[in-house]
Amino acid sequence: MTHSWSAAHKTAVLERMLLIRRFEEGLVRLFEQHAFMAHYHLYIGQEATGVAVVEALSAADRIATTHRCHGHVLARGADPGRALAEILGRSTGYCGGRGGTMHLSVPELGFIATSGIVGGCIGLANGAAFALKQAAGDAVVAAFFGDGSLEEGVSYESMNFAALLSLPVVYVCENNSKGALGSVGGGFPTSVSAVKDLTDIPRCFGIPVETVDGRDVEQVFAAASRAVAHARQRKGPVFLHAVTERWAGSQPLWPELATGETDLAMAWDASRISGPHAAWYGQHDPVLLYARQLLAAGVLRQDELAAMDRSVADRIAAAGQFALDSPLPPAGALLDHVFA
Amino acid sequence: MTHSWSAAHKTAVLERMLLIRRFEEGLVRLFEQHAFMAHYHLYIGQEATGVAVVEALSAADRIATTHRCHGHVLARGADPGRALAEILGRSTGYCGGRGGTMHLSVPELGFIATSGIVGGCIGLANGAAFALKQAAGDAVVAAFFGDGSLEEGVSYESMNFAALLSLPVVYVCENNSKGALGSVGGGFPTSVSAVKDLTDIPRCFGIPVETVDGRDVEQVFAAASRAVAHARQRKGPVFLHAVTERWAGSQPLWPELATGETDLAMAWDASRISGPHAAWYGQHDPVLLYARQLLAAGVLRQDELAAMDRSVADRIAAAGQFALDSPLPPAGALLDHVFA
Amino acid sequence: MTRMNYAGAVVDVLRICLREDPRFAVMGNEILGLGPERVQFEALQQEFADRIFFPPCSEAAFTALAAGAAMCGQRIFAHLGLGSFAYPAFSSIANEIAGAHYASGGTIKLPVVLHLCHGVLMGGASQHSESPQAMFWNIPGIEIALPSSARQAKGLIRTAFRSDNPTLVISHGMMFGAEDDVPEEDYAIPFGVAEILREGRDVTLVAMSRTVGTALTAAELLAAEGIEVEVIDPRTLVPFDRRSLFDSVARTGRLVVADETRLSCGVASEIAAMVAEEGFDLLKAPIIRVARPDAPVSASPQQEAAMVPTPQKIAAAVRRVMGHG
Amino acid sequence: MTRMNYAGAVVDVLRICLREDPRFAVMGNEILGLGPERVQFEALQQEFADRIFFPPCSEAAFTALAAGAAMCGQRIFAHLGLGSFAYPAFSSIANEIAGAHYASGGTIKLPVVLHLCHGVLMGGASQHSESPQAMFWNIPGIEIALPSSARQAKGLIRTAFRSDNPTLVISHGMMFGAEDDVPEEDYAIPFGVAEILREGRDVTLVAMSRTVGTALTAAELLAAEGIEVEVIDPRTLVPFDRRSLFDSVARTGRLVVADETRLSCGVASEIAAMVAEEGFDLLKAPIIRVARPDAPVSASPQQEAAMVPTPQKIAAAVRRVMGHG
Ligand SMILES: Cc1ncc(C[n+]2csc(CCOP(=O)(O)OP(=O)(O)O)c2C)c(N)n1
Ligand SMILES: Cc1ncc(C[n+]2csc(CCOP(=O)(O)OP(=O)(O)O)c2C)c(N)n1
Ligand SMILES: [Mg+2]
Ligand SMILES: [Mg+2]
Repeated sequence: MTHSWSAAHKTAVLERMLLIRRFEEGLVRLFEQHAFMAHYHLYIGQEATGVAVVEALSAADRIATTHRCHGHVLARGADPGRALAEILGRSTGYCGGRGGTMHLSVPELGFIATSGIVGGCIGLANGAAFALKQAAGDAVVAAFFGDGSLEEGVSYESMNFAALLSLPVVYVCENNSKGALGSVGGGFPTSVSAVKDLTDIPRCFGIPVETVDGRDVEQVFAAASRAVAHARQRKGPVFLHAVTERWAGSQPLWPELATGETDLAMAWDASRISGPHAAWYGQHDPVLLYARQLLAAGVLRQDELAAMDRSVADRIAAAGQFALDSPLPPAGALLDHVFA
Repeated sequence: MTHSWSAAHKTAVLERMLLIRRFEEGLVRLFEQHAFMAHYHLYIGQEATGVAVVEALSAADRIATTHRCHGHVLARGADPGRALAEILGRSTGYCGGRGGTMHLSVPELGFIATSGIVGGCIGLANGAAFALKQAAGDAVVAAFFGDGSLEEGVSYESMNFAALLSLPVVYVCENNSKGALGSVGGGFPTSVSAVKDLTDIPRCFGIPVETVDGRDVEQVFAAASRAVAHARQRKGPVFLHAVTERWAGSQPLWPELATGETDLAMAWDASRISGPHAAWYGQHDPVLLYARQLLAAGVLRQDELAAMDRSVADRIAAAGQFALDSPLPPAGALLDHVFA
Repeated sequence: MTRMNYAGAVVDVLRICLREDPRFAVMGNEILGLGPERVQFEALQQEFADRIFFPPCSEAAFTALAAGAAMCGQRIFAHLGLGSFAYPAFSSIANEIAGAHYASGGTIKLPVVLHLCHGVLMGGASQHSESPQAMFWNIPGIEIALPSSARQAKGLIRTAFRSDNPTLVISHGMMFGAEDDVPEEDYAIPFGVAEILREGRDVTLVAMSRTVGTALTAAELLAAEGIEVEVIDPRTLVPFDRRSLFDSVARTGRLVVADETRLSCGVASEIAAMVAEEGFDLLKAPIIRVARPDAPVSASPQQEAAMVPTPQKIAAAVRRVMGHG
Repeated sequence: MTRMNYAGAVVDVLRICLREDPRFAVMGNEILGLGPERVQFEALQQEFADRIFFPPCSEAAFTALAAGAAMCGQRIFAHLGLGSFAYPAFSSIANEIAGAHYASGGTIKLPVVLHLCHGVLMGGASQHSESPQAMFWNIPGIEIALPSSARQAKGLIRTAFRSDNPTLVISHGMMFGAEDDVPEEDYAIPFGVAEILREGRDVTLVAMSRTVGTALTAAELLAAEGIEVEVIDPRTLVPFDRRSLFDSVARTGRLVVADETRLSCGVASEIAAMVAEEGFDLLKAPIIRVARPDAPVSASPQQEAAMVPTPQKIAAAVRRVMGHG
């Protein structure tokens, strides 16, 4: 599985990562304006993983995701306006506003139901893989979940069953717990595991594994492509372990723009990097990392990058306005969609 | 952890194993006489494991067990009469007849609630270990469960938690699925696992493991003693994997005396061994194996063994009579013990 | 019409569905219970070996798998086992299955068929005797069918198979041997339509699943005393045929509900509450529930027998409402 | 008396219990919810660092652990999280905890305290808004307390701590900031004793948990119209104070039950069924339930708001029964 992205493609990939970043930053602002009230989770710091894995998929493939789903949906090409509208509970949202941040899902892009229950999506992903295997074709399923999912028993049961049935599913464990505080530290509960290397878990069911640096979009893409090919060839499930540094803004229970709105100039001007989050800006932020890489490789110029950022910002601003202008579904329609 | 049993002790161990065997054989007869109606599970073929592990425990230690619990309770010294009475739902039973075969439990002998839910006892055992760890002393918990328990998610969750909290629990996985038919073959559902070596599971949580031949009572005792010592020294959980051949009578959904009432003479007279179960009599039956060993070592004589068998048979006959003579608890007491 | 037991009817309808839809799969262990009828399943095993799956003892995972497959248009008949074994799968059912269509704004469909066995068995004791249907009725988004005969089993499972919604078919674990006249042809019994098994002017007696038989026996006893009981079987809890219930109560003015779920927050409670709310003016007497007492099930036979509605208990309840008003 | 919020009362009583019993432990994440009051927990964390455990995201396992510890005489306050997170632990609760004392013929005691947060939150949507108490009422063997104020939280948790039975204390996830006058001293509120929060001759209005406040507001609205409502808070579902309920209905002849569990097989259904069965002759009017509609919760604010009982809905129900009989 070799890959080589064209310059244009690399630029498009960076743009998608940036879109996710600006979307999430915009969402914090909308929350601060009380445009929605729900407990929510941001994809900042994990953009490279989601975008790369989705890049490795085809249109017929299916995707399962969790409470931290915004990035996956956008990576797959969802309209930021309809995604924001969903989070704001508007009727123009992808689920008519009924799903919100936890259940953001776009069936027409291959998503199955998004579950906010830790471990919930893994069993569902198995089912999608079972259906795809029974049907003709070579489609596969990618299941995105956090490291915390490996504390829920259903995840183990599901890996065992997938291995037994040789299901075409790529488990993408987004391990963002490096440096996380967890409940002990008063932060978001995450990773309380005795397992030293999380890939030992799938390995014990005979599932092939690969650990990648989740901040490096091209590395993730290469590994994801191998994993997807394995599943596509009907060789059974694969486990991709993408490790990222926990973003400071996702440490507390409620997200905060701890690192501010991303100053993209840090990609070309190292003098702007300082303060308590210097390591983040310099080494962990996947958007800045890829931007730096493309600048260094001459794929992009500084002014092009700035222009890209302006255009992304405009899209997000328009998306926010679209969401805010959209109507709420009426209380009277409460009982719609309980049953098909 | 060395051990050396005296000749008298070895004889007592064999007698206990034989007691379990005759108890279970008697139970089949009681079932055939419609003395009870419940779906039930026999410990035949696993006597060496239960007796050896219980031998390695002290009086203050606690025990958790499953649907296949009869042998554990008897190994710990329960009265066969009260145990049979419990299985027959009589008020003289250890649980006043309310628990039956699935929930046979003897708190005064250190048993915690017996669970008939696959995987159910592992989490409860953790709790007992938690309590023992918080209390003074060096008591430990032994949790007996079948290989099928490792298909239930709660077992994985529990091993993780025990490893994290370094709980003094000895997990005793009685793997009786070697050669089992399972549902596919129309038999009892058992072991549907992609894990090639079940000890890989505890290992991945950093739990020390040991696999032993579950038919060999002295081998199991040696390993169990090491495991118990580990937990007693507060070094955390241990996983003992005791492998036995599935007894033909436990292949179908409902137990059958497939191998007949054990002819103890097969211990000294090989010419009696023949037919479809020859391998069982010759190599897998833990009672015959140990009897042969003690005869060969001169610990016991043939006539002593025969006398032991008669005395055990008498005890079981008396126990059966006691159970049958005992009253059923009245329907009117139905609501007793819903609450303490 | 053929004489057929409940197990045979389940096999019959599964065969029809398996033949009709080449992707339809059946997953589970002991789908026809632990009794002698369990071997009737072998016919399916032979004909459809590649579409019969014996899952690991992982109820949460295989229930979720069946749900995920349904989201991708593949229908699975997933047998969870006894009511108690549905509890490890409770999150898969209540969290993942029930609300998925709703939370997606109707964009995701989830036509999975779940099946389980409920009821007091012989010696099931505290962990093998559950009748969890009331809990599931408290979870919106799942259709619930409770066949009371072989004929109903065939027709209701057929409807479950055709539904676009998740459906839960609950068989009584002691009913697989119950014989009935079953039409040979393919037929479906619509959900949300009650069956009146016996007409009567004096008291409306609602029962489901195995308790229907008990209720009919009670009705015979009472008829001998001159009390005419109308026996109604709702057949599905969700959707519930309120119309038939209220029409009957309008005729009789009296209601007894007999059911094997436990008293508190049980199925009988809901039916009683419905009528106390919307049919109060029709009532001449209290609504009596004959349900399972609020206790775990004892392994001891006399105590176990006292858990279930009997013709005597039902008849006593009917006499009580007849003496009233 | 001190002015204290609900979170403070929980901290207060846990501190009393932790000081009293050196083996008592507290286990769980976000025990005081996700709101600003959550930081009040830090006081306990500091004083009892070695007895506060943050378990992995393994609800089934840590619930079972708490149960097993209780079997060996060590009591744990185990916080399961939201109602939905109790579902992965459902087997631990329904299969392992509820029946253990019974199946052991009373020889094993299981004094575990389970705690969870129920209710429609802000944007909880379909998986973070559950009120599962009716399902637990359907499982005999567990005592269930639903504090409706800081004062009740302190007194009821104290009783749970002293009980020999498994207890389930259910707090509303939106109530941690609600202030109340709370006695400073140690006190226990007995289980099975309702509290009459307002007397009134016309209608008995039963409410629990957060809905008590809503009911009191409704009662004020109605008083202005000359309708005197008696507001009763049972405080515990198990044991249930039938006496206080029936006495009140005997005085008023009318019953409305307002509750946040869902309509079908919900808490209101059980209370209605009880009275339709044993208090029928006291009734002058239908029993109206003001409950959560039978639907998952939408993430959209207007639809979410329409899920819960409001003073207006309760008042309308009361007016309806007043216009009757
Ligand atoms: C069954 C269940 N228990 C608890 C929670 C509360 N919860 C939400 S997110 C979360 C942490 C999940 O960690 P991880 O899977 O690593 O995802 P991350 O948020 O780190 O991306 C928890 C415990 C839940 N949603 N579901
Ligand atoms: C949660 C649950 N699912 C299914 C069952 C039905 N069941 C009873 S025993 C058993 C097989 C267990 O196998 P194993 O743990 O290896 O024990 P063994 O009977 O082989 O000793 C099953 C599936 C159950 N009791 N509990
Ligand atoms: Mg994480
Ligand atoms: Mg086994």
